[in-house]
Amino acid sequence: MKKLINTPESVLADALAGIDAAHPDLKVDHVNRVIYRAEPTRAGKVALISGGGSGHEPLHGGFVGFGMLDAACAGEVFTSPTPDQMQEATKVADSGAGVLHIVKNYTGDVMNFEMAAEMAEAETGVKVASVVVNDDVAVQDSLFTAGRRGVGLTVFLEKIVGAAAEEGQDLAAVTALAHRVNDSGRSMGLALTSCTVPAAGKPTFDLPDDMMEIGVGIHGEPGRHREKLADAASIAKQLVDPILSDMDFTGSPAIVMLNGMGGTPQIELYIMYNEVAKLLEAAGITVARNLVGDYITSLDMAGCSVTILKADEEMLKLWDAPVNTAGLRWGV
Amino acid sequence: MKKLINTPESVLADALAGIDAAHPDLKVDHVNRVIYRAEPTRAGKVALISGGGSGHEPLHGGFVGFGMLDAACAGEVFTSPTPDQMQEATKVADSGAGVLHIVKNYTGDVMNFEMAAEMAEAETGVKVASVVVNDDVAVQDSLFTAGRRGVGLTVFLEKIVGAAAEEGQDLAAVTALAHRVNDSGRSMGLALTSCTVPAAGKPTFDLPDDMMEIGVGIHGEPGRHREKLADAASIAKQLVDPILSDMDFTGSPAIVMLNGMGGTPQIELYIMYNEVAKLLEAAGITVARNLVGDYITSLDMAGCSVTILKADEEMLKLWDAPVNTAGLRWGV
Amino acid sequence: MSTSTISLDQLIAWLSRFRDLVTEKKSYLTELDSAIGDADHGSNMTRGMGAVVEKIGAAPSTAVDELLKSVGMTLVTSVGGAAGPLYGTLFLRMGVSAGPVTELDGAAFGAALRAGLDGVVARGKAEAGDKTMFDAIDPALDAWDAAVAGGSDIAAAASAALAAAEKGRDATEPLVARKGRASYLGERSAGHIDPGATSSTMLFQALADTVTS
Amino acid sequence: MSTSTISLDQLIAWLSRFRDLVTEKKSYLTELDSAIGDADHGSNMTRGMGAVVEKIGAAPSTAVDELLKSVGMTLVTSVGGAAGPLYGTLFLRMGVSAGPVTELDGAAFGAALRAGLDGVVARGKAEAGDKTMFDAIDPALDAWDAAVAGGSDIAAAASAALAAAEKGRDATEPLVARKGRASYLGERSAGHIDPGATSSTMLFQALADTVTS
Ligand SMILES: Nc1ncnc2c1ncn2[C@@H]1O[C@H](COP(=O)(O)OP(=O)(O)O)[C@@H](O)[C@H]1O
Ligand SMILES: Nc1ncnc2c1ncn2[C@@H]1O[C@H](COP(=O)(O)OP(=O)(O)O)[C@@H](O)[C@H]1O
Ligand SMILES: [Mg+2]
Ligand SMILES: [Mg+2]
Ligand SMILES: [Mg+2]
Ligand SMILES: [Mg+2]
Repeated sequence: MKKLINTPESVLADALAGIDAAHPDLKVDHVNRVIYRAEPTRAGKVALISGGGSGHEPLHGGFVGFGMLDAACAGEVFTSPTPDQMQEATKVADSGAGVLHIVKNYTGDVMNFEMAAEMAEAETGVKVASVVVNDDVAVQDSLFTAGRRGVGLTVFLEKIVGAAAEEGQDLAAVTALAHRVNDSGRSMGLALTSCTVPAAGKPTFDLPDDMMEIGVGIHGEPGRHREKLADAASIAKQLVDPILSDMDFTGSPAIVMLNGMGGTPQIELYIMYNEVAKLLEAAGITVARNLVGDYITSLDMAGCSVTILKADEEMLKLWDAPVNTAGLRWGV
Repeated sequence: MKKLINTPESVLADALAGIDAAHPDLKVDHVNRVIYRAEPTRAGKVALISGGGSGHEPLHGGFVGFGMLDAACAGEVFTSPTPDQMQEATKVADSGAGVLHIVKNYTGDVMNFEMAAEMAEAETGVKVASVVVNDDVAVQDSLFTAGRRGVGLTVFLEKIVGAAAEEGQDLAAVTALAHRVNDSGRSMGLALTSCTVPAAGKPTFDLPDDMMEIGVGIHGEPGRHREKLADAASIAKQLVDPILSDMDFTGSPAIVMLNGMGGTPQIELYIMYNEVAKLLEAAGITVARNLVGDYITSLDMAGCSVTILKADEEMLKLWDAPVNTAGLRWGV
Repeated sequence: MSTSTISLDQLIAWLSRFRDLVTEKKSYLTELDSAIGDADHGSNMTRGMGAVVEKIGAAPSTAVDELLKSVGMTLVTSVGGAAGPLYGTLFLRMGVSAGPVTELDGAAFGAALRAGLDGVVARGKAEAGDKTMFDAIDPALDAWDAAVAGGSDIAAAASAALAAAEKGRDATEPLVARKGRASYLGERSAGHIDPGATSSTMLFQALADTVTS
Repeated sequence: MSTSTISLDQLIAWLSRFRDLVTEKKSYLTELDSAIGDADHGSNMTRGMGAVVEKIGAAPSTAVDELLKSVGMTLVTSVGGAAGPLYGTLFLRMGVSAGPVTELDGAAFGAALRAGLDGVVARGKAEAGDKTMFDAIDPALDAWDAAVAGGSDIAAAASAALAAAEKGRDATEPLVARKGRASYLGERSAGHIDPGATSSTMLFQALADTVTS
């Protein structure tokens, strides 16, 4: 295992120290492992809290700041944070207007956030709402299982709903919007290589030199199936087709993300974006906004994912609203 | 070789098509392989042009836009672009106030830009000045050779000098500032793995599983020496010490970049930044601004580099000035 | 020596032995989780049980409910992932069921663990055959109850429970997961033993080791 | 058949043969460049000479200077890197020196190549022993000139030049590079043959193949 770390055990603490050192706009609680905005939540503003296992940076800590999250709880690598972290973040970030928990749909994340909400409401009476993001079309038969996973759409949701909260929308409105965004987007990813979890010390899965893993999860969970490595145009089809056959994206402006998994260089992401854009144009879908880059990663995995949101005018307006975070910044 | 590409031959054309599709603020000349701002250069504004081999994204195309470059010429992967590309960019971007060529110090880049300047001046009479960036302390005995390489300081220079040009400083002032920035910064990098040039199809160098390459170049040029992989704290020392022993950084505010080489996840970059920040603090250096992320990459290489600029008040002010590019954006 | 109760000290020894087992088998648990999950179950259990044993040393409990509730809270606050809330709830509910006593007889221990398992089901909605820790714990508790009802001592009940847990664990191998992270794999989850069922079996291994030694 | 001039057609055949050689040895050139550079010399030369041969086919020249200047411009505008300006300048200056003729005798061909090499030196400042293409071309031209001065025909001069280029190329192996990308390596550049000296030797290989066949 080749990594720029001190020890597998200290990965999270060291990374949080680095985030703290690098970003004066953020405040890091190293005991509870929570990243906050340096400024406390404005009175009357709904607080947005997310969190999850580490290893997906910039998600979530990189999206704390004006126009997005108020706090992010960092778990161990690929392990959901614990309810006490979330409860602490909920208490600290609440300005009295209530808190929205943004949860990616994994059993651990859902259960830990549920316990946190129960504990926070019981202890302090803070109003907690939650949205569980589940956009990954790679998971099939999701009705009979833990359901679809939450992946790239989380970034869009945090941006759009964050702007709504910044505008002063109340908890009910912010929560309704969050559900609307979740219902309007889908994602699909693939890997060329496995990631290596520091504590495991070796790749989570072996992938032969000529194979790729289609529908991989952001924690290195194996995907739908494997097949021979193909060219960018065919790979783009493998990502876009399952999304378009799951939902109709025509007739509304789309926001599209071509996301890198952490080990893929930008030049390849642009090559992939080109192929995806061609497919969407051929399918009659108008791309109104886009992101190309590493936004929700899987440690050092090589690969990429596509997220498409069927936006409406409100979502587009909120997308364009100012945002000032380490991972997304414009308009300020 | 596992890459998200169509063919090794089409890498550059496909990536430029993706950049074109993703960024409505940019205009891409696909014949000459030049990336421009969509808006022509404002009359009276000095135009900044850079360029180099591809594979270092976001450098340089990702730094075209308000507050940084006016045009970037893209060469084949790791191969300097050609004089005709640069000449065309020079002609198109010039508003009459002259053009500054920002050249990284590699024999090929220097010679091609020299030919371009000769050709452009002869043909159209445009005033061309140039700065050759040479900040890499990994190269020793540089007096007797091609000199130090140009690496991470290029990003700082394009930002700071770009802001000066945006302010309306004239060609002489902009050029003098560029030389001042170049004289005030140093960089050092290392690799955990080689990169793979698409046309070569295999890693440029073999690096055993327990070794790292100290002082590697951004084109996968082998470095000063190899040694056993170490922890983040020792690695940080290996990067910071040669920089600090080359130049005195105390007494002025520093701008510091912890740059990823393309295949290193953000969580590791923050771990490294933490170690670098501790070393700089111990050395009595005040870090006024920082960047942590992928800014000048080497395809899929795993590794990182550190750049330190000894800034002054003017440089800090220009650093903070608004910038709106794909790779750096704030204040707008 | 044949006994019919489990003392506070034995519960502590049980937990400490469980810590040792998951720590020894950390890589194996992670390997199982690599195949159908995210390669962290070994680290999660090791971190959690390490915290538990440390906590027990730092703040000794004088009653069974206090001990087990503290174990549950420590797991909830130190593990995360799916295992944290599930194992945490198991011990929290176990403590509530056991009450402020200093020892448990076979029936009470079985009832407490059953209350814990009900808590796991309340949180995670797992049913038999979903390929989770439930598939090891549920048959183990049935075997425990039957042994105790049939007059076995604690040692015999523990080995019956262990045998049933092992059988339940091994039976997860061919199953297609319907809960947790492995469920995303669909048919590809078959052919692998469930990591949580494996760590749960160690709970019974630890019990058998403790009460027979 | 022993001749004492090189015709326009022979020059074209020479360039086309050079294209074939760098294309065949593309991986080898890139491998040499991997060891002490950036793994692109094979692609660079293949791309450049591919463009040259295509251009010659599309726009035939009627004079030696026209041909060689066009070759130089094509290399300058299609190769990039260090090789583009250097090989480009070589052919540009060669064309200027040759003038608007339709064939070159041995002395004129040697003088033209020497003018080209002077251009390379003007651009790149290389000296003998810097571990560059200069170290193959310079001794090759000395050998050529000596052979022509001694009355050899073109074929004999070409094989003398080739032998000298090969020797010069091989002699770059122990050298520590002082120019170009390999110079960054310092002592570590020793023990590897220079890629540019290798492609330059192919220029003389191509010449020998062309004038003797
Ligand atoms: N809904 C559930 N009910 C019961 N057990 C579950 C459930 N979901 C997951 N598990 C158990 O948790 C184990 C995985 O734990 P762990 O790897 O620590 O968490 P995570 O899946 O969050 O990484 C699985 O092997 C399974 O036994
Ligand atoms: N200053 C110079 N003078 C002469 N030849 C040079 C000089 N610098 C580099 N070269 C030649 O160029 C070759 C490298 O060419 P190439 O790999 O195509 O360019 P780059 O180094 O830009 O990648 C070297 O092997 C060397 O022979
Ligand atoms: Mg996990
Ligand atoms: Mg090159
Ligand atoms: Mg797991
Ligand atoms: Mg090269």
